[in-house]
Amino acid sequence: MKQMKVDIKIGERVAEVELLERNENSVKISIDNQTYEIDALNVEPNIYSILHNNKSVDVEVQAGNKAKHYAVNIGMDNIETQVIDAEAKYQMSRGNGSGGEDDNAISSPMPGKVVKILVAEGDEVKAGAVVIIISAMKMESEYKVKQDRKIIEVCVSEGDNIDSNQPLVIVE
Amino acid sequence: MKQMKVDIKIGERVAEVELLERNENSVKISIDNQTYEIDALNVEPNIYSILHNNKSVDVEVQAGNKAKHYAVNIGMDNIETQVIDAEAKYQMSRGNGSGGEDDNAISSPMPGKVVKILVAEGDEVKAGAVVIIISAMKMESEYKVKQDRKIIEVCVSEGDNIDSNQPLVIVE
Amino acid sequence: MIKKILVANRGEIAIRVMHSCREMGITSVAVYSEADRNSKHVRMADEAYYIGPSASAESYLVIDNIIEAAKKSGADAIHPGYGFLSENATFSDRCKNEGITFIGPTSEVISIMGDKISARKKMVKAGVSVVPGTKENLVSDEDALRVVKEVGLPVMIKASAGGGGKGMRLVRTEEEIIPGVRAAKSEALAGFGDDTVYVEKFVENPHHIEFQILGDSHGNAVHLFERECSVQRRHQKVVEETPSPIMTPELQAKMGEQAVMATKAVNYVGAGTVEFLVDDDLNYYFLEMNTRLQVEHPITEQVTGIDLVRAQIEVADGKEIPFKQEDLHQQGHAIEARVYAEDPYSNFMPSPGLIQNISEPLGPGIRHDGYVYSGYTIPIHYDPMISKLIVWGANRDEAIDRMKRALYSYKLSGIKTNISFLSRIMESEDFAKGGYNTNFIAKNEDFLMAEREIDSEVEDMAIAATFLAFIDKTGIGTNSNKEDANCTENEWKAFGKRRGVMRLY
Amino acid sequence: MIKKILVANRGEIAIRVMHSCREMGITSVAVYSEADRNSKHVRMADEAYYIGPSASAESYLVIDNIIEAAKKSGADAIHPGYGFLSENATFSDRCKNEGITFIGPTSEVISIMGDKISARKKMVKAGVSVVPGTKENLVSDEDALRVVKEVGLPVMIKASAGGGGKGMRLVRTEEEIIPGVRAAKSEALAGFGDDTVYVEKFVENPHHIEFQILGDSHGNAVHLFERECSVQRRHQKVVEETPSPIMTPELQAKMGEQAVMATKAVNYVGAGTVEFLVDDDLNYYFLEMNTRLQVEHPITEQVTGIDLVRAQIEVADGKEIPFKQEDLHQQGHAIEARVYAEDPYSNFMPSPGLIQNISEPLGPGIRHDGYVYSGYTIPIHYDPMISKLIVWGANRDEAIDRMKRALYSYKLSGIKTNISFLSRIMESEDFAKGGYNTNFIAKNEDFLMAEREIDSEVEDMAIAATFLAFIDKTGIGTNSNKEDANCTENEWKAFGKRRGVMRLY
Repeated sequence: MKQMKVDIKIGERVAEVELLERNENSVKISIDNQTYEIDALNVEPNIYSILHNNKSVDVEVQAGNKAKHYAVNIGMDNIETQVIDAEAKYQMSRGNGSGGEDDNAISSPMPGKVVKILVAEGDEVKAGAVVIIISAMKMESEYKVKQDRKIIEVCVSEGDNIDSNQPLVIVE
Repeated sequence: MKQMKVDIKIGERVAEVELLERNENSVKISIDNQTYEIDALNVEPNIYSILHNNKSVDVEVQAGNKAKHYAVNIGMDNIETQVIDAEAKYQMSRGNGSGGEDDNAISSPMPGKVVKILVAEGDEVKAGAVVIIISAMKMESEYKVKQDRKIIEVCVSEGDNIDSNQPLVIVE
Repeated sequence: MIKKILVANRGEIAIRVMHSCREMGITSVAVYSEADRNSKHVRMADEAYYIGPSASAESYLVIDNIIEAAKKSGADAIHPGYGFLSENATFSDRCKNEGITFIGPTSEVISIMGDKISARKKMVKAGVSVVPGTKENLVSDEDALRVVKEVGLPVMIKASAGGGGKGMRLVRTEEEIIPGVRAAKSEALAGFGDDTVYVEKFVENPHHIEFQILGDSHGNAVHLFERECSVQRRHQKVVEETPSPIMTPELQAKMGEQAVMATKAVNYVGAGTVEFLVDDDLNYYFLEMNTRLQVEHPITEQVTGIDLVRAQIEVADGKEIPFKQEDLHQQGHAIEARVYAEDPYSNFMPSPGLIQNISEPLGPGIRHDGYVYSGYTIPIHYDPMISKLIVWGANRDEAIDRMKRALYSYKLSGIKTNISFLSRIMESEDFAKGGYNTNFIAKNEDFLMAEREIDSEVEDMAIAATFLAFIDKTGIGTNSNKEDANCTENEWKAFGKRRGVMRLY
Repeated sequence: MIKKILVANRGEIAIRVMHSCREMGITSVAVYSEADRNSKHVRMADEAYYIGPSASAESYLVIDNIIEAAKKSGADAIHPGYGFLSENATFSDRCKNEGITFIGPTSEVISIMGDKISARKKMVKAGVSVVPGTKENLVSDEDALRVVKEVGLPVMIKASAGGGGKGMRLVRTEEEIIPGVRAAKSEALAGFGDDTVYVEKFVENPHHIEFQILGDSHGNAVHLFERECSVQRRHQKVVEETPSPIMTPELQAKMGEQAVMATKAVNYVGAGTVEFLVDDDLNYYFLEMNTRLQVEHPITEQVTGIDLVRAQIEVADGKEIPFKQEDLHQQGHAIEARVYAEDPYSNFMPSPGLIQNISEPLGPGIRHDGYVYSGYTIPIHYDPMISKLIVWGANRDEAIDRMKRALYSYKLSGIKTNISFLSRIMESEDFAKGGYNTNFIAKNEDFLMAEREIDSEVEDMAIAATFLAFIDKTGIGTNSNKEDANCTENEWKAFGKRRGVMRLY
């Protein structure tokens, strides 16, 4: 048993979470110093059936787009969470943390096809300029720079099929 | 590519099967010297979508109770198959083959609960004698010996929950 | 007003009840045994309470534990489902004494209708047709001949103190009367120390037809038409349909009226079923009353449009039935097929175990009431019913064709099921014709149990797929072929790789 | 007689058509593009033919490829589904010339009804109400004032040569007439080199109500009542219901009669839809005719009990419609909700990708027409619709409650969906009241798009589950914690182990 305590980010909140005891599906856990005794059974891959004070809830935890990011589904709620363990804290202290790497790469949150590239390597573009247009499922989306930027690299070509979160254009 | 040719048993038939070519889901295969060119795509775990002469069929192949035995589901048909590769042939030649090991162990094809054990170690029982009674889902099943036998070992106790195909009573 | 219901059951019926609770804005409370922690009814409920070890005698049948869970949860009503405590008069009474609404009839009604003799008496008094017979003891041979002639052959001679088939004799011809009565009497004397025997009409290969009824606490009662339940194996229903293929408007009106009479005779509050035996000449006889929701209630819901669980909850809550007899109509035709975890080809041996893949039928006219999921292990402790496929069609032929499609499309692997057997029932000429009775399965056994002939091309595809599964699993025929039981490549990842060609972006 | 049908489509509608084929004993033939080899419609069909690369312009829209597949397979009919080639006159003609039955109207009918001007003329001639207006050119200001007064405010000034919203002016008040006409004329002249403009009545926030019709080759035509389709986002229907909450028996009779008149006016053979705009005063105007099966056809099937695909196939096969207008009735209430792979909270951006877990709603009154499965990757090339949830209830309130339950129970993870948005529609007061029109989504945007408030206990359970998933995955907090990307322990085995406590035998 290595590490039993991490931070978990949910919206703006960062909760301190600690495992106090675990015996099969009986789990004793502390969340922001509140102790929960829950019955959490992994009933299907990525799905926990949780009973807490006899309330029954299915919680699905899918891996998110980045390491240690999760998409959590409970009832009609879809919530994003992030585990911040010692390693993540170290990465963040070195500026490699979450949110950092995206700033100089333009990417699409969905897979799709490159319709048009409006910039070339070396271009200087103004804030709000459209850089690339991606289409998926009959709908086109434009991706813009938020500030004045210089284009360092264009990683894709028109007509390419792209993955979600793949770097498309690198800006300075 | 190690071994491309095996025998496959289906009912009473033992077919010689050889892989001739495979490129992604395009498969060229010989079954009893008849060549099939099929498009076989692993669409879900254990399920192949096969197109053969444009006929479309989903084939599910689940691992069976013994090594290299399979339960195959096609349409409304449920078929049992068995792969006999070099290793299996070797085992069979040494008398450890399929079907052999069950003869001196009485087991149940379904999981259940031991209701009653009617024999003890060392007993000599007559052909047709009931040895053990197993219950599952409100139904009791009696297991008998087919020939006169001596009881070598009783592996379970009354009230035990048992797995399918677990040895219950060993006979000589 | 009922705001929270504890469902004292498991499996598909617990889930069925919870559906109506959710639609009515009622909080649902599950109870579960040790074996059922991962059961879908626990996962779907708003709350769940542990009530004991796996054996139902130690959990689902323990009144104290269920009442305790109801009190802890603050449930104001208990729905018993079917089976378990659903027809237990003591339980109904206990709920009443604890101030919890029992969604079902009073203990008095359960007691009267649960006992065949008292139910028969009550029904005779209410004017309901029962199986003809007398309670007169046959002392002399002359008595025997006279009474049997009154009732009409064939008859069953039954020991008054009897049970379990002892002291019973079927008499078909006049010559058999005296020997039959004597044999029954001597068997009865030996078995029960009492040689009193009486005569009842024997209904040969009857149709088993039941009427859905509903009564409220304001004295209203209606019937929701019949269900034909003659496809039975060892007295266990397998397929049900409505309307019954042998039903006529006149017969329906008469039997419906009798069902309502039966309901009113006991001031019945709730949903129930009046079962009849019907012979080939359309004579009908009251058999028994089930004082609970039936497994096969969905076919009635499909043709009448009435949510029976909602109706149960409403009348239990003191409301009037929200419709009148004349508002009710049967529209189209519905069939239910019960899917069991069993092997029809090994004497219907139960087949609990781990469910691998499930694929449920979609599209028009199909309803599916089930409880299992991929990765779920069906426990050994309870009933082997997995789910119920219910189809609706504009007419009987369309419903049968739809059921064939539903069964064909319903894939459930990892365990043995009776899906193929059910499909055979749908394919049988005798079922298609519709005049079948409770002898159906015995009569058609050869056809129903015949091995399916496997097309040689299908066989070759089975071989091909086996071969591919074998080489894909072992890695033979690919670049990598190391295999280690404790350290194989992640199965899904491997699956993803094999499927790589399809990731087109 | 039709014995084999090629379905020139993909996704849920291809599967929907195949359901009826199977029930009718008709062999089904799928066609598929490169991206669709693993699509469910290919797996469910009896036969499947490859017809080209992923882009629909190179596959599903290529008439030659589809005809070639039909000829190779020996199909005697083609069902086009909706979208793709379903309203393509050339395709209908080509089928005819190749001796293949096109399950849909003739090219002539498609052409007439596909063009708004010719459709309007045909309808006016047949006596069907169209949006009032004139085709008179407004030359002078006097003309403009006179004509607008004739038609009645508000009006839309439209350029005769116009399109795409250019040369159009909405005029609400008398003062706006002359400036409006002048502006439209100058914009028309600049845009199309022609300043001809005309006047049409402007229907403010109309209700979009359509009638399902069916015609056969023997001159019979019936309507199967209306569908209310006013819940639209960017002219895309999201939720449909029948009956329409604003319908009255009188209005239904009148509009139904007009729909049948429209059908007969073009000797329509097949299933089709006559769309109307209806204002809040229940004035109705013919909008257009869809000469194909609609996405929302299931709600009509649920309340009438008619299998529309079966009916399409029968009339295409030369048979008479097997029912008369007076046989048709609406029973109960049906609602359809379209489930899309999209993120409602990021401007409805499409969200193709890998489906992880799916759990479909079960039980009474729920129909599910879909095509995806767990492990399937939704391709980027086609429509983002995943499936349609269709519910039936004895009345509108019951149907709404049932749809809420269906949406709540429908779990689909791995991609973003609009399920929560659909649920919000069901929860909105405006929908519950039922008087809504096409302005519904804009009007209720704040409510529909509001972030769901997350209960603090729910949030803590999300945190707890995240934590458990994290430690279960990495092995931290357990005895083993080695992790190797290429050689992790089999995921299902690990899952089995964690679940070990539940294997109770």
